[in-house]
Amino acid sequence: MKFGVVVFPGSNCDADMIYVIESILKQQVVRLWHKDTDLQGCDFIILPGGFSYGDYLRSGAIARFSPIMENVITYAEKGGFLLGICNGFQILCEAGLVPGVLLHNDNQKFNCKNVYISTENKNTLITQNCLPKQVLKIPIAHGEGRYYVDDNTLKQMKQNDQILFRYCSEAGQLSHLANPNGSVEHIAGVCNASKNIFGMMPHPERAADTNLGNTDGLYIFKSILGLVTA
Amino acid sequence: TIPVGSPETVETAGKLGLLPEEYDKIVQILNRNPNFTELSIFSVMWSEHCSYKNSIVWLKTLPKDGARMLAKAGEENAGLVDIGDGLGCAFKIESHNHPSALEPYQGAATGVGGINRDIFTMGARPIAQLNSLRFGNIHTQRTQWLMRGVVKGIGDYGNAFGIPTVGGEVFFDDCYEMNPLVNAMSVGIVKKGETASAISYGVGNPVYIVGSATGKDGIHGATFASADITEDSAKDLPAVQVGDPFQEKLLLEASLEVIKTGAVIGMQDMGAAGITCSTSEMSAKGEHGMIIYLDKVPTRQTGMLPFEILLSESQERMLVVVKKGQEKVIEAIFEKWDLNCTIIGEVTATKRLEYYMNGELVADVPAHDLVLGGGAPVYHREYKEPAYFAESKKFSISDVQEPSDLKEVMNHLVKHPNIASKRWVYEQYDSMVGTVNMSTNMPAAAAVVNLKETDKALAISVDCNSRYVYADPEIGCAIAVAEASRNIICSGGIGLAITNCLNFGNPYNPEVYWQFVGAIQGMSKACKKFETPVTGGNVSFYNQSTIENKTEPVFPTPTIGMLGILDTKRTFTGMAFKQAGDSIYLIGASQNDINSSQYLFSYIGVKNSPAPYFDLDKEYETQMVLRELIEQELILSANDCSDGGLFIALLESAMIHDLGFDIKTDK
Amino acid sequence: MKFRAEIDIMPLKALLDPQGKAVTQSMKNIHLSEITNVRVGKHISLEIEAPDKKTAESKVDEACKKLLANQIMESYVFELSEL
Amino acid sequence: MKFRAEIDIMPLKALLDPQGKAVTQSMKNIHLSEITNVRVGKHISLEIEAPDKKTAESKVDEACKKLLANQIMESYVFELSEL
Repeated sequence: MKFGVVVFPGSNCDADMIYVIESILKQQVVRLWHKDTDLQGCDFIILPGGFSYGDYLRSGAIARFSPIMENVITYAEKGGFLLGICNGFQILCEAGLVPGVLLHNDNQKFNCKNVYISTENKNTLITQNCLPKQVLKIPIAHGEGRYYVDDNTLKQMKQNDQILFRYCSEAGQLSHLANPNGSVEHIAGVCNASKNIFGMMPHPERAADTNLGNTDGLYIFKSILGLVTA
Repeated sequence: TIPVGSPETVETAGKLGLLPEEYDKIVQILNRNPNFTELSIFSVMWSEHCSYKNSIVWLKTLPKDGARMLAKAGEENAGLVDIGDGLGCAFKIESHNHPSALEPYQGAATGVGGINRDIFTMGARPIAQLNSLRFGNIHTQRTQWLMRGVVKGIGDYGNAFGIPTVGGEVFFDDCYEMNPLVNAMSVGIVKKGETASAISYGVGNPVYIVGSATGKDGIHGATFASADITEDSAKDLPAVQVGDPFQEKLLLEASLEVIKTGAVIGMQDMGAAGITCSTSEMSAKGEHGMIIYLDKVPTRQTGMLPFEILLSESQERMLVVVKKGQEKVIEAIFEKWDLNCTIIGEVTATKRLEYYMNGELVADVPAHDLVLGGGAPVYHREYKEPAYFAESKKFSISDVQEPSDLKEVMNHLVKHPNIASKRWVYEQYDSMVGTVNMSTNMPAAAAVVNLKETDKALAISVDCNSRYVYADPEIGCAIAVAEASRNIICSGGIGLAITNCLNFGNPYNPEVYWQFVGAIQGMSKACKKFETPVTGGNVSFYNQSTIENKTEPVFPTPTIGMLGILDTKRTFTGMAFKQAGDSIYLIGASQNDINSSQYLFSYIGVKNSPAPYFDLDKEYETQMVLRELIEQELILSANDCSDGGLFIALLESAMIHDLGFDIKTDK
Repeated sequence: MKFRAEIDIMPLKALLDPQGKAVTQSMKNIHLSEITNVRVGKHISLEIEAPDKKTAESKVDEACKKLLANQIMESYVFELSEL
Repeated sequence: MKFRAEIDIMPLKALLDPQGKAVTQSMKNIHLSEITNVRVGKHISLEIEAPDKKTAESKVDEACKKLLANQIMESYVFELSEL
């Protein structure tokens, strides 16, 4: 399986993502430089975390118009698999590839810590292998992660099972206390209607190295590998 | 040829912070009177901030040598230590106190930017940051305004730049009310042989300025750092420096790429005194000169005068000297990263700096006479023991009645801002980017950072209890070094070397200088004992505040940043109790001593007491015993007793996994 | 011809505006509790080269729709003046 | 009487405006390179209860100086209208 990690000048989690895919999962991965247009025949493309263009104006607003993104959008609209994490999720929203928008956290502060997320929909490419573990401990690090979408779009998303993850307590309970940024219905990750474009605020690549004492993120990566190589 | 511009007088020199005898020395060096541009150059280069003129005499007495030293203190922008596996580690700590006192957000943010540039200008990629913050009383609006701004500034800059903040400390005392301390530390890794040096040689080699455009930011920033902060200083506020973390990220990636091409002769970041400092220091070190065309410098504002371009402290800029003929190689890389990259002059053999503006020579000065270790003045300051020192000796523990309600005492300590959790601060920092922070899921006494693709890890600690240093500078500073080492030992590492950020009051005040000298002597003893040489750092004087014309210095604060190594990750040791039933040991003899403790200072209210009991040899032995226990994998966790004493240390270890502890005392 | 545009971009009223709420809250701390309903948005100024005012107007509108404002969460208004 | 204030807070011209710079550069990507010199600041709207316009004006000015604008970095202008 060939992975492609898009590198914007302000990305800083691209190296972390490539380390997990290459050194931990032993998979092929290429860097897709924001000024290029060739997607090098990747099967799975990732928009990593970071501050793409310094995140001025709105997080991800400027990155959305970089040369590489034009081709990434067409690739995804034709059904190509695309995962946006944190800043990557913000870029997906700005590009309209997934519904909704990511606003400033309700406590008006950047927030970096471990949180717990429950996997809501088990039959998508990135969640189908999370069966044995309903609740995953995955770190977040963002200042604009409050997911918002209007009510009737939310209703459609629920009918079409597009909610991937919700913030919850360690025991899996949904509560205001467990919601780090005020996201509507504690949403932490969603996908598009045809379930090939995924966005999530938590960083699975930061929970994949045994040296760091938490590998819950591997469930998500193994899900991705699981379907295609099975 | 004589530069344009009328010769300047000793009065103007005074306005620029130069003493009359310093003006005479300039006239002697130039054997003519300097014009305004030249006088401005000397004023920033001979400011306390750049020349260390009132501290270099004592800094030289610090131990600098060690088997692992790749670059000795003062030689490069940051210390460089050999950590094995063909890798070098560059690390340094610096202060941005005065800018943060007036504009906390940008002051702190540009402090983070500056310290990281010192690291990557040597070719090292920063992998971890720490910071040491000191504020006044947490209940005042001023402190809350300063703290919100400083923490958000550090967070926004560091998070966007993409380097994890893995450790640090926050301390509150009324003495810092007007003049907070913001010390930022950065640690980077470089393959041996791929380092860059801050040097310039090779006649005809092009000199580039790269990165942000130049504006009127922080003019006289360098002398500004050495100026007093008085109650109404907000009025005469010079321009504030604004940080652009996105530009810094581009500069980091581009700089590391150009160094690898081998086309770079030397590189230095633009810190205080901007172009003046980088051109003169690099030239003096390479014993060459430069011709610089100031009109070629890309400026952000129109009509800037020569001295403004020379002194501007606009952020995110570097000076790069490139091998003749390699211009295209360099320019392509900066083009890739969308950065300005402009030739502004070339290297000459004259050992002098000739600055031109639109074809006119505006300044002609010798490089050597400008720089620290060259012609910059060196002063011996007198020092005198302050009255409070003898006064503090009068205190004895027998003066204090043991309180009846110990629970209330513990409640006071647990809630005290110096001891309570700092989560409100560090959760605003990205501590996990780079996926190297091993302390996230296993907290340890020091910050432990994984060295990917090796079996090693780094252990880093920033420490200074400035109340101890106030009580006795020599003992207090030795304790700061010992505490940093203790934290590293507790986490399974061993200390290699230190950097220091020396925050003191006015050096012309003999009682302040007594504190400075004592701290240096204590630091020397401890560094020799722990075999952790000093790789460099920063001196920040004039940390004080003047209210109703009474000047009070802050506590003497020699912040110590210690770098340690875990030769194998096997010895990584957390500080959390693991499970019920494990036995708890206290290593080292306890003393009947509450001197300068948080309990005595804030609960009992005795403000003036001696420094705590401290025996350097016993401290070293105790640490080596613990190291042996960890080497032989005989213990599950270790934590050091510091602020708040034994009870707080036990509480910290218990709370992580919601466990308790049952302690028997001799009563 | 050269024009200057002054653009105001405000969060949609329906949206929770924690920043506006926080600022309203802190008005009390500075004894200005008679100030209420504070809303915080962006003000953007720019210059545009265009043959006439109508073209300038449509270009600025395009910039707002495409980049400067995100219409899921913000509304925008702007004024154009000749330089 | 009730008034509404519309306040524009912009970074001082002399200071670096990283945000304005980044947005100006990205205009090329959306084929609007005729747009230049973008500057990004804050637009704040608020309501104020005051006996007359003059008092309202001085109160809003006080709010700007004390809280809304950081005068070291920003300048402010505002318009007042009766509700």
